[in-house]
Amino acid sequence: MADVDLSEPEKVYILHSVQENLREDGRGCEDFRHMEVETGLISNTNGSARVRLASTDVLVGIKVQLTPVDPKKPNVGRIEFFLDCSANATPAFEGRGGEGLASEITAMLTRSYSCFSAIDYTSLCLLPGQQCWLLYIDILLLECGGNLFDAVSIAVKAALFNLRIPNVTMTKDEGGIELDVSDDPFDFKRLDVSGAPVIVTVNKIGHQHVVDASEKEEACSLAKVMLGITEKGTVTAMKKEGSGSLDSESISEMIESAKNVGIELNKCLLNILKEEEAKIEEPVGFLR
Amino acid sequence: MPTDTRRITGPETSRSPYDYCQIEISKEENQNELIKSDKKRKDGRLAAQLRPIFLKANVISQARGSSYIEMGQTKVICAVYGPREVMRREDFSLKGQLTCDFKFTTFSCRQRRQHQQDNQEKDLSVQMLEALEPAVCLHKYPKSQINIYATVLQNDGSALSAAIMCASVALATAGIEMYDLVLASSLGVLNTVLLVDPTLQEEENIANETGKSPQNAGTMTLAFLPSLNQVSAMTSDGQFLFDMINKSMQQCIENCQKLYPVLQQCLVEDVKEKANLTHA
Amino acid sequence: MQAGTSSGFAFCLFSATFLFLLSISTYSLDLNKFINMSVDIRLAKSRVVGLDVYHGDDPGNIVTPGDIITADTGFMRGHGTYMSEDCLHSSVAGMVERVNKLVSVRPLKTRYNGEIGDVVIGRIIEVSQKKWRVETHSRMDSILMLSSVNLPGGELRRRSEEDEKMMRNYLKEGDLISAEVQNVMSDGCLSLHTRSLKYGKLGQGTLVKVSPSLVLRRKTHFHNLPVGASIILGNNGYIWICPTEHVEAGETGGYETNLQPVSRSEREAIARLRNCVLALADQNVLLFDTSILYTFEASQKYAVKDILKPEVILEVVDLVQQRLELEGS
Amino acid sequence: MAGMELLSDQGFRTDGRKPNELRRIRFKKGVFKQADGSAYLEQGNTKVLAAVYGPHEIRGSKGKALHDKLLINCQYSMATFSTQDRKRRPRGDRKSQEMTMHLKQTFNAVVLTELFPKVQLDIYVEVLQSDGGNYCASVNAATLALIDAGIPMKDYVIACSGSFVKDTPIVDINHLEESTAGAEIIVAVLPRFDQIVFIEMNSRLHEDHLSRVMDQVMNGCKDIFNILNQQVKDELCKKAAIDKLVDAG
Amino acid sequence: MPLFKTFKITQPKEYYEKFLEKDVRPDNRELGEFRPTVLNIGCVTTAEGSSLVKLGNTSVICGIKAEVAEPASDGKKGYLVPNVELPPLCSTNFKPGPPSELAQVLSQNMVDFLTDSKCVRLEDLCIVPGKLVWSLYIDLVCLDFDGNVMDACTLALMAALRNTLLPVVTVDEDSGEITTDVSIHQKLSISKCPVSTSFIIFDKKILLVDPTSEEEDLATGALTIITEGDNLCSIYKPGGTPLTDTQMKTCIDRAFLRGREAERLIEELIDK
Repeated sequence: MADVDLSEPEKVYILHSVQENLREDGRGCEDFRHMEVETGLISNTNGSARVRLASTDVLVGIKVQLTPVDPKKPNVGRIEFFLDCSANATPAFEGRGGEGLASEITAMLTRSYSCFSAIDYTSLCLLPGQQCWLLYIDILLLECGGNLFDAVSIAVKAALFNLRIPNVTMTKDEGGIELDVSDDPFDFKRLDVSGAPVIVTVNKIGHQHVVDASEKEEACSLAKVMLGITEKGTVTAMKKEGSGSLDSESISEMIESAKNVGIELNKCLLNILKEEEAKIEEPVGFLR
Repeated sequence: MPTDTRRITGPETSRSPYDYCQIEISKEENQNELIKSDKKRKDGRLAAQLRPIFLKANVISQARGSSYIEMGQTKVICAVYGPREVMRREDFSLKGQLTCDFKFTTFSCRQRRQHQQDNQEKDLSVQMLEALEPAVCLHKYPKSQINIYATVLQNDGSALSAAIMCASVALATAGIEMYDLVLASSLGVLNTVLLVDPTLQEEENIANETGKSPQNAGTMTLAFLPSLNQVSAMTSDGQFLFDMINKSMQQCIENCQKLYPVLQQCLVEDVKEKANLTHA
Repeated sequence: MQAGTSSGFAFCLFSATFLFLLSISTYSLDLNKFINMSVDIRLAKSRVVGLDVYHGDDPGNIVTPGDIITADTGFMRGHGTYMSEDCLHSSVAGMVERVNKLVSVRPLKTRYNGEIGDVVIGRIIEVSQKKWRVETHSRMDSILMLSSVNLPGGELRRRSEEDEKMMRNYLKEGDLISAEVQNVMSDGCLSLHTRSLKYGKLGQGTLVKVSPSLVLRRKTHFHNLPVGASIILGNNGYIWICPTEHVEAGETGGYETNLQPVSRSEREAIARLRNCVLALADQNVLLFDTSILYTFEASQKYAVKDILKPEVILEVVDLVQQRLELEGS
Repeated sequence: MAGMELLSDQGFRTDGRKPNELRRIRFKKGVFKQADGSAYLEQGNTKVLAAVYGPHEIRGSKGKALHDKLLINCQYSMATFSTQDRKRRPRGDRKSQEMTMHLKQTFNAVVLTELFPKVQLDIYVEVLQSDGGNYCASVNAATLALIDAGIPMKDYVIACSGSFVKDTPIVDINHLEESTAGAEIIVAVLPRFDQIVFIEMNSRLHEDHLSRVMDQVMNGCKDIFNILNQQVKDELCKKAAIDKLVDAG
Repeated sequence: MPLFKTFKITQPKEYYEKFLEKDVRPDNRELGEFRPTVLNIGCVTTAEGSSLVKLGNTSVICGIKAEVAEPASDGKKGYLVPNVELPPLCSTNFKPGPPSELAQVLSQNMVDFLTDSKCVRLEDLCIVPGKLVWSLYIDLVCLDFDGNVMDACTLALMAALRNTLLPVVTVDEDSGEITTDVSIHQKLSISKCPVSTSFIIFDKKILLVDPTSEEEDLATGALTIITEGDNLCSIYKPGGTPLTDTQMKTCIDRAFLRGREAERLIEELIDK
């Protein structure tokens, strides 16, 4: 990512600013930077969303595909995450340069969504024991401005909200059951995303912690805690990262912050997505 | 799956015979009952009871440090190589580098696993690294690399915890400078029941329950530096109601503290053994 | 009005408008205590934008790559131009500038093209034999020779082998410096010097990066702004905002940095300046002391963190432009 | 052709265009903050993002540096969701390697490389949605990104495609036309110098028809150039107006 | 550092020569002596068959996973899929990633070992002809690489095969439905017990059995002999120093001796 090799006094300045609850850009420790969301901007997909969090830019496209069920879980559909770090974000991602970061983010997403309550997996199963939907959730990381995990998870949830799964009619044949996927763009069903989590990353900086850290702040943090949090405040996955260790009290405080911010994020996101749904405007995409 | 030309390959597809087991319905109901009426678990333990641990250091002659751990039927072997010089110039840094490589052997689980490291193993490698890195004095090893390889010979639950502790002992026997030992403990949570050091079956039963009700159903693994009183890693899967996170965390820390003497004992014995050798 | 109780005697010297605006800022600060968390998600669709298309006149000096600037052979070709078929063409999109016989085209955005005497901010990226490599947003890393810096003990001191070994103690990787361009080599590489008390290692503060073409060339690029903070406008688009130091660098040669916590009022001024500079850059307005100060003033009715929001940026910058226009006419 | 008329009897194409009509072009320069230059461009349903980094020091081994001119490095990549059927990987396949090479050659012909010896310029193209004419949209977007980054160029490079259906040349062909029509011609030109820097033709086309198609495609390039240049100029005028305020003040 | 250690590191060959002059090896073994062999079976309960072999420091663990598959065209033969893993865990010689050349050679040796000795008849792995057969995935993981991995692998392989228990799988003739009964298990029928014995040639003349890793590094040639009861199964000599008839005879005699010892060891354990 951009220039994150900071000098000692710069780090001290950031450390103290977090201590004072007045961050470099004037935010408090639990403030998120402002964020813009748009859904349905890639017409080739069944669902898409773009999230821009300050200069972090994420585009998500979801495609659905019929596939045989996993014999171990015959009653549910599946999702698969794929993330590509575009070289547009930084030359360091050229070729296979972004693969390490990509697998870290997809691993966290997979864990957050592995909980059955995240989305209604049974509704993705068409014929128990035979056919189900496989959702390819493809993420494109276009620019990095800190707090990637959170931004990616918000974009994923928005794209799932936007997802339109074509309806399928089943006809019994002598050979078995034939599935016919509707090609009418208005003949679709939606997915209930009320249980879908967002990831909230809490960075420990000095003795305090912040949410939505900028790249500079991330460079000053030795340890962070990431949680997948639903609208109800349930935790669907948790992970501590970074080369530093934490004492248990600060972990408790950090996850408390994460919970509060997570609930708020989920609420705000759902509200704004519903608002967007009511509008009938052409998507603006990258043109504005 | 790309064909592997460097290994002997069998038939194109094959399936485990256990996929075709007939599950008796009455049995299934029982299966999800983790605690029987006599307040004991399937393997006879109480909810808060750890499995017996067998731990031995210096089991691999070629490695700088190594150890082997058994927690019930979970068996992990771990080797530490290095510090060795970093070859590629771009990788140079004043702080040493620690790498972790976590692998299940193909026969360690009920379902056969692949030879290549899969995503789960990669993820577990990273989690191991997260747990161990805060304990190693990496600044003492500039421009060098320390490699940790952990192989699970048999998985019967809590494999990550076992691997972390095994690696911690291996690092210590390798003479790598550390701030503290690393202990680890796993926990399964279902509704209000906390199962310490869960077996594979308990882990699977909990995974099957996640999300079926708005209750707790998940597993947590925590790594702990006992003398610094710091948590170096903490991960959870599945669904946790918020208050349960704190409770589980405390329970894990408590278990780690119980394990501390076991690791210390093992290292003391190792030192004694080495001393005997040099005297002889 | 309970203005000014908490912050800043620095404001006493200033006009009434300032005092008035200050009170609003303290008010919004109190508000922050009650809302200690904010999440702000909007729709991309509902973002306000300024005028999308320009409907004014073509000022006549706008060119794009390939345009013929002149067929007259009496001109010298400068940056952003090239000769082809006896005509001077533009190679970038920008505004034609003529200084005597020299014709050049200034693009909206470029990497930094250094000129002798420019003030730059840079970050040390490598310590090597007798020199530091410095990142200055030029196309090549810039060079700071050991012989081009003041060492502790005064200017006339001889540089010894000891100094060579101590180089990392003076400046190490990651450190920020202010410096002057001493020379531009034939391949475009810049050599820097810090042989003046105003240059040298930077302490606590915050770095903002903008396009170099947004920094207006002025007599001085160092400003102690009357708002409780200082700013260095590097010609290379790197802008350094820091607390105003009262004690000049003494015998340490400026290599020791003060790591004491910066006061809250200074911190707020720095944060506000930072957001103001970014707001101006976002709207492509040239940066110099006046434009920055005007923005600072115009932003007073908003809390510092609100200046990150697009609609606030638009409003504030618009006010600044009006004021500049008013004063210009 | 299976029941699909690429050109109706009334002379309209499947998407309602006339044979010589371009798809709607919309673009924005400077969509990213961290890149030196960037641009987003839509040609109908084909949507492309381009970013330019540099010129900067050679990344990786210094051995790649060219002693007398700029090293241009490109990467063409397609989002996995960009195509009708999901792509398994965004790059690394033969097609995108070839595209990367074409882009590199195209821009080597127009960037004034001799001005920047020993350094490197990165041009990254990301196709977000693909509906035919990926190369053309990529070239046009990258040109805009280069302009945004202030990289000296001899001229714009503009690319356009064309085909031949029912004895009629058509321009700026979409995916359907690409996959069902016979020949496809792709041309990249320097519009003000009328120079062709890249040309590719696949499938067979009668010699007599070639010049007709070429004429149409060259016209298409001119039209695209005018659209792009007008907006680039407008934006500059706006900026000039803002600067004038400051100069006055 | 003690003097003898310095000698060993700087001039390993000369160091060995000094010992071998007196017909003894640095680890106190005679030239024809094996290191202590430890065999353990059934140590991994998730595998259908398993074993752990230690030859001095060298240790190899073998796990067999059985799966069911459709047979190849001829319809009756099952599959045996042996693979040797030399993970970076076992020695500094190996890096993470695809199998090293040595691992590939050893895997192929295991295939040859199984086919040459015919100790498992592939027809015995048939469940329903033409429909379903067993596929035994035999994975040998080296945990400590201190020479003579070949003999450790073959011993582990045989012990694990003898230890293998398969659940009973039946196929319903009408519906083709497969059912597994885990309450009954059956053993593999293994009629033979081939054993391999490896030698190295030191300094083009001296033969050493069961070499350590150090000895292998100094070897000018190697030889592996596989015996089965009183039969000679195969002799494998990948180049190197040529051997005289008498030397070969000595080796074969030694191999038969070892073969009987190893066979006895396995029998004893299985009987327990």
